[in-house]
Amino acid sequence: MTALRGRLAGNPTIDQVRSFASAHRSLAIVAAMVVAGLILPILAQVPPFSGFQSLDVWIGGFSNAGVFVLLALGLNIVVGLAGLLDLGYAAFFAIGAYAYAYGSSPFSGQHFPFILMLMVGALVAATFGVLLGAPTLRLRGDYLAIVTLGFGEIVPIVFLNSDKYTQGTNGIGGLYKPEIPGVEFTLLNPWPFYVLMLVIVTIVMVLIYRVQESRIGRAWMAIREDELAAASNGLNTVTTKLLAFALGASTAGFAGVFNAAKLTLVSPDQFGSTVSFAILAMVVLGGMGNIWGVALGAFVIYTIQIVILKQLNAFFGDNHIPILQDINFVQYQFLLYGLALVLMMLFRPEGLFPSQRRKRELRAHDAAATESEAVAAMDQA
Amino acid sequence: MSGQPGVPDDTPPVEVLAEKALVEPEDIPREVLAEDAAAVLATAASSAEAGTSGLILNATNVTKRFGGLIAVNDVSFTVPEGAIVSLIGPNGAGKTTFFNIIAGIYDPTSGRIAVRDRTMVARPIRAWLEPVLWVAPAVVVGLISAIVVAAANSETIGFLGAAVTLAALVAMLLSAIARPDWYQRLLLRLGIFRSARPNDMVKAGIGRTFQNIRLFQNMTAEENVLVGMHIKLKATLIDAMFSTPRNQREEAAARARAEELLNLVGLRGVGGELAKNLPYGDQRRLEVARALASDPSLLLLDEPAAGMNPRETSDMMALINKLRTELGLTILLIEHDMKVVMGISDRVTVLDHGERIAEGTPDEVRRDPRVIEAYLGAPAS
Amino acid sequence: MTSVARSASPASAPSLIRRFRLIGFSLIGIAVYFLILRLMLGNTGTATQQVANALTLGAIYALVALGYTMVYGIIELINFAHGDVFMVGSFVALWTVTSDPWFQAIGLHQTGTVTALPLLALYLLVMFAVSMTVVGLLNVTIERLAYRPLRHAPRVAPLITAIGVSLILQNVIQIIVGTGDRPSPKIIPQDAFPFLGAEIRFVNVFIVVTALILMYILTLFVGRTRLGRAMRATAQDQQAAQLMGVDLNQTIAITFLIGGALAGAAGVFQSQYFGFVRFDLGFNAGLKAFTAAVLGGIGNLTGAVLGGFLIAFVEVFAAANGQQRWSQAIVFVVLITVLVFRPAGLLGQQIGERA
Amino acid sequence: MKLRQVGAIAGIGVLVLAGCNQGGTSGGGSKGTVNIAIELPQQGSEKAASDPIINGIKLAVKDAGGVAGNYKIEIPNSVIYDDAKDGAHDPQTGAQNMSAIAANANVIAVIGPLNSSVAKVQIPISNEAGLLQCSPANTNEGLTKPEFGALDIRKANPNKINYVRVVTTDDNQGPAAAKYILEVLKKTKVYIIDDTETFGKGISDNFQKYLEANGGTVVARDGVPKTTTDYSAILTAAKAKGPEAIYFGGVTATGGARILKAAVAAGMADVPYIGPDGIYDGSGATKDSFLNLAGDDAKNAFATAAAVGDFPGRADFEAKFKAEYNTAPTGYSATGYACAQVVIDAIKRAGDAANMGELREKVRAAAVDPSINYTSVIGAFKFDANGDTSQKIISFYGYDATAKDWAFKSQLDFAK
Repeated sequence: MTALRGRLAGNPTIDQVRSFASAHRSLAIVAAMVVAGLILPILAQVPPFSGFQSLDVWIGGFSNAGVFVLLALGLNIVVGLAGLLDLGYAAFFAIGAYAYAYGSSPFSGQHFPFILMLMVGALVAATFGVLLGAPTLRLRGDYLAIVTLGFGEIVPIVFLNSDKYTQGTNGIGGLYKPEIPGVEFTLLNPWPFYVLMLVIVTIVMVLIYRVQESRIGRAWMAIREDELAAASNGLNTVTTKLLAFALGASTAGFAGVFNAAKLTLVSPDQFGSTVSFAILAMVVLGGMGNIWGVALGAFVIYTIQIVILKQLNAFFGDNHIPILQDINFVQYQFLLYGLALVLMMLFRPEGLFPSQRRKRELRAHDAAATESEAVAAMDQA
Repeated sequence: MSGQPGVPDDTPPVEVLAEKALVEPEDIPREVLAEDAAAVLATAASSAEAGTSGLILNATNVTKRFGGLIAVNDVSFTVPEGAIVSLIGPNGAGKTTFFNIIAGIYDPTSGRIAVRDRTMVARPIRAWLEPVLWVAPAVVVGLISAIVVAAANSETIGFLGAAVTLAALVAMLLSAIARPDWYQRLLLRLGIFRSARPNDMVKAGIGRTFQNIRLFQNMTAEENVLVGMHIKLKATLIDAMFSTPRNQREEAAARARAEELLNLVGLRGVGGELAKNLPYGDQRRLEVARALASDPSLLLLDEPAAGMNPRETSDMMALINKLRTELGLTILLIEHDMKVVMGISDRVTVLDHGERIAEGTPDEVRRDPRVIEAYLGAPAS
Repeated sequence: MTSVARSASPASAPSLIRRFRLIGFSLIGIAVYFLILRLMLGNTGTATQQVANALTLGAIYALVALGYTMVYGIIELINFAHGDVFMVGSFVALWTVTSDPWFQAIGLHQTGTVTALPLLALYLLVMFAVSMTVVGLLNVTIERLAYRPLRHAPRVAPLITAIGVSLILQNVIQIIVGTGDRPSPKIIPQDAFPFLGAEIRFVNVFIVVTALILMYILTLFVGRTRLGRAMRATAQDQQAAQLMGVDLNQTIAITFLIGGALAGAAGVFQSQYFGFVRFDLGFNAGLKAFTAAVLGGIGNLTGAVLGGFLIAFVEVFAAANGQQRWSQAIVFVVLITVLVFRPAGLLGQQIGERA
Repeated sequence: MKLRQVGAIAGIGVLVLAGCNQGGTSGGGSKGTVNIAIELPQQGSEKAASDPIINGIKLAVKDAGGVAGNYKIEIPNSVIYDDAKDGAHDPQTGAQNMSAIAANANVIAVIGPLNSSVAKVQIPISNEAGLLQCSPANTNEGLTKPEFGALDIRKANPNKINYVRVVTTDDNQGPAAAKYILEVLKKTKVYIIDDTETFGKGISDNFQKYLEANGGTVVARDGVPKTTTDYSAILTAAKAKGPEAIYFGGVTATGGARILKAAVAAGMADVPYIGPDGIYDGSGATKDSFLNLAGDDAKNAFATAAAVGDFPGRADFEAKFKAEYNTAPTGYSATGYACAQVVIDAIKRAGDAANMGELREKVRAAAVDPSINYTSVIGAFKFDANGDTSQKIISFYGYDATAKDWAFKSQLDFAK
């Protein structure tokens, strides 16, 4: 995607492309995703990437990355657009996954079609989003942080401790693979998953984009800007926030179902609080509020974390490069996350791939300062 | 400012540290509160359309305390249809607090506020019962299904029961948030009264501006107005997601309307500007346009001329007159600058130290010795 | 303005009365808790023992929770790194005792219990001094580097930075000490004295008493000193405080210093009471303390302490009834319920939340 | 897809050529080099458990002279996979690793994983790929035994066993500990505390089943996640129930030593404390080991180990290991070593093959052959029809205060 942009830069036709794109954004998104979907496999075959792992492994990795792209997109609705800090987002991921486990596994004896389960998973997750949000979204923003954090802790505990219904820590295994007419999903062939994931991500992106541009999206933005003013202009702040919450949750539901179907196992240890923090990091580093930003952010970070860091270890180790071979980069990954989060907030708060609006907003420290002084002055008047 | 949304800048600060947070002074005699409550419950049920007295707004014995200090003390106050009424007084007279009570931001400590003879704001009555109400149906359903399950002891019925219980809970929570009429009536029947939220007041036809401009700084002027129009727009999530023709039509119409409003307040051609980049005077105008977007019948203007130079001020006064003559709005105005209001007001009420010290036509008020005395200490800016 | 002036006046007579009322209530609360346990367990000794456990645990939570609540009170930031600051504190305490790895100079070179009372007192004093100073300064540094530049940024920004800082602390410590438990010599003798049929260890008493003393000093500081007044003023209205001539940066730094110091003290307790420290214990401790702060009404000192003890009571209650595996869940259910019915926490002031 | 295959074939071609070139050179490695992949979590608290295994495996290869049959064996870092993500084992990463391993033509077999939940997602892949996988640590019955749902996992080729393990399942080690408590320690009232993880909980369940079936009583049972710091409350509660013994289901990293210390602090210093091989992880000198953390509080501690305790080879294995890495081996280093031995032996017996694909299949078949008798560092054993080890000998260890180390007490053979 960025590569494409890069090559087009300076090209006179760029403006026409841009204007067309802005006129038909949904189309543009679909086009971009198709391009990305075609470019990635090619990228994976050129050095240095081709040296890291074989094409199929890359493709498998990409569809896993897709899961996190979905999660990041969903969390972005909550954190980036509506400005609510959700620290227990993995809980909805878990709920979606377990929904699939109940809908399609030997354990439950049910076997509903995959597409249906996608919907169901999203719906169930959304329901729990409402259940959690409804009583707590009335609270001040910071309280929401702790409540969601708590929820994120509780959900895995519940799945862990109610053995009778979830097989506890063993998890529910042998889940059925997706069954879509004409496509055969096998564990050794990552391509169907890859395509499926591309489709899901594209659809989700288009939908989210449209909502973001609608009156609902404006309402989210307004609440993020100034909750009281929003309420005083007729917005039901709680319903609006709740909608963001539910949409975010349902996106996580999608991701959960897909992931469960690909893994063929759900177990409580997949959904710890570290997952929530990792997703948050992806959203922040990618650029809150900008769907392309978070999507790219999630994709890049996941790939770095899963592939590059480990390859660095192997590379330096095998070639016995002095100092470097003793460093376990994977070990330091969370240290890197932490540093990235801090530095990013300090020096580039708008993220790696910011949305213009967010950039203005987050860059506005000084503006905020002067404004508040103006206000103070007026209080004196 | 760092202050959290929900508390305007000039309220007495929230006690953050140590013991003071425990203070809840309640030296208002029980029986007063009791008859208050009776009156509220009696007048809260009437439908909003009715309105026999021709009063668009009727505040009765409103008192508000913060911790120890009395911000508003037993103020009664009415606004007839179609009038321009001003509420004036020196700094700290409690004007804005009173305003915020009318706008549904605070509950008064005692007294009540009726819009078209329907009480919408008062001290909450048995508010603690409301959460119980949310849970009650779920509990009942849960118990019943539990019994059924125990009797039939079948897994499926068990899950069914659980689902129904969950549904009941979700339904109650959602209606608690959306506050449909049946829910409000239910509340009243149970003797529960909760003041209307700010957004309910907007629904009831009251628009407002703020003393310290509270625009959505990082949204464009047009977007600000569109947010103000939010309750007038009907597009649902589905409309937005699949960008239905209906949605597109509505959006187009809304933008046209926004354009009109901007022109009306004299902001031609700045629709694309970020609110925070507008000059101070224009920001105030934009706030007015945003307030107008919800087609209010009563417009609350909080020091519309604050911090303006004489030219801007006179323009603002002209605009206010125009609103009354062209849109037939009723206007309630707060000022501490007597000179400003005298020109345009039909009636003027003067507050000092939270008490109403005078009311009448501008001339009567101007001559009132107590008013003069109140203002001697604090000459108008 | 006026209100700031009001609050800046030293703790008034009614507040003293309130303090006594507070003590009364707490005693009653403990008694009730004891009776309930006694009923459920049907054994006075065990009940007493559990109350002792709960109080000790609560004291530790409360100290950490105070750090959260003070920082929140003053700059409305949930300092997610605080749990890990506490973790660092427990390591500093450990290093002070064992003088590993680089505390050779100030270290105490201890490996077991110290029986000579004066010596023990001295050692403990050193531990507190070192741990509280180091961690306090660490906290100040964090504020200076990670939070101060973001003071005018949107609220989510410093929150994320805080999460980042917590990750950094955790991983740095992990790199230094590795991933396993690090056993800490308990220099306080493990002797116990009989009380209501239970064997109460001195370390429990020590922890509770020390914690209470620290809390009392804190209230005095906040209530009586110039800096304390400045803190309260800032907490209520930064601009107003600034206009009244309060040095904002200094005040905030002091707040972080104190919060860190309290966490440092809690760290000493951790190493002495549990006898081990680990790089990742910050997360859970932080979670509990944070919950405690919110439960009591974040920003409210009394609330934080109350919350800390309540959380501990709930946990111990769950454990005492064989529901340990659910205790975490129960704690959060309690929290959510409380917040639903009292949106600003138990002692938080319930205003202006309807918008 | 196509490209990939072409690439693979080309790669193999090169390898074969390489083989031919050095064909003249006599001795091992004449047919080329194969890799044994390792798949273990290497972050957070699990790193402590994994590193000794890796060392054990590398030691085994070294002892074999880096050669098996006509093949040279190497374990470059690039085939040592880490299934941890965000500081703890992660099934998704595990699955991703396994498909990478399966796709790596040079990998002839894989040793791992540590966690049963990871194995649950890897077996379907390795089974579909027909790749030999040997776990040094998984004890969950569900991975192999059809009656525990193993067929759901090896759906692709239910009858082509590819996953074997050299440790016996929870349903042996748990009961063995119960038997020991009842018959040797002569205690009947037991308090069980598990770490809520797959291994710890599973083994505790089996322990409880056997104990209650044989006249013992469980006075109380708790589950405490590894992040717990305060155990005083549950142990106070447990003490009130007057247990004669405490059984801990879990590993050191999930709280084994912490709980023991808390029990002592709660006044149960004289109550025997029994744990599985998760706490049999080296002497008091070993960093992070149970004895190292527990110190003298371990005076009443006992451990079971799913391995022969007193066979001659063991002592010099430990000596060799110490010499190589100058830390004592853990129970897992031995099983890791044993897994490597199985793989190497299988390669020897498999003989030469035209290409890696064929060799893989040969090695798998040779390894899981139920008729083969392995003599390994943990004793002699066979694999049964499900790939479970026939060696069901459980050894019991007690604390030797003078050596500050585990001392072999006795052993019990469940096969009989």
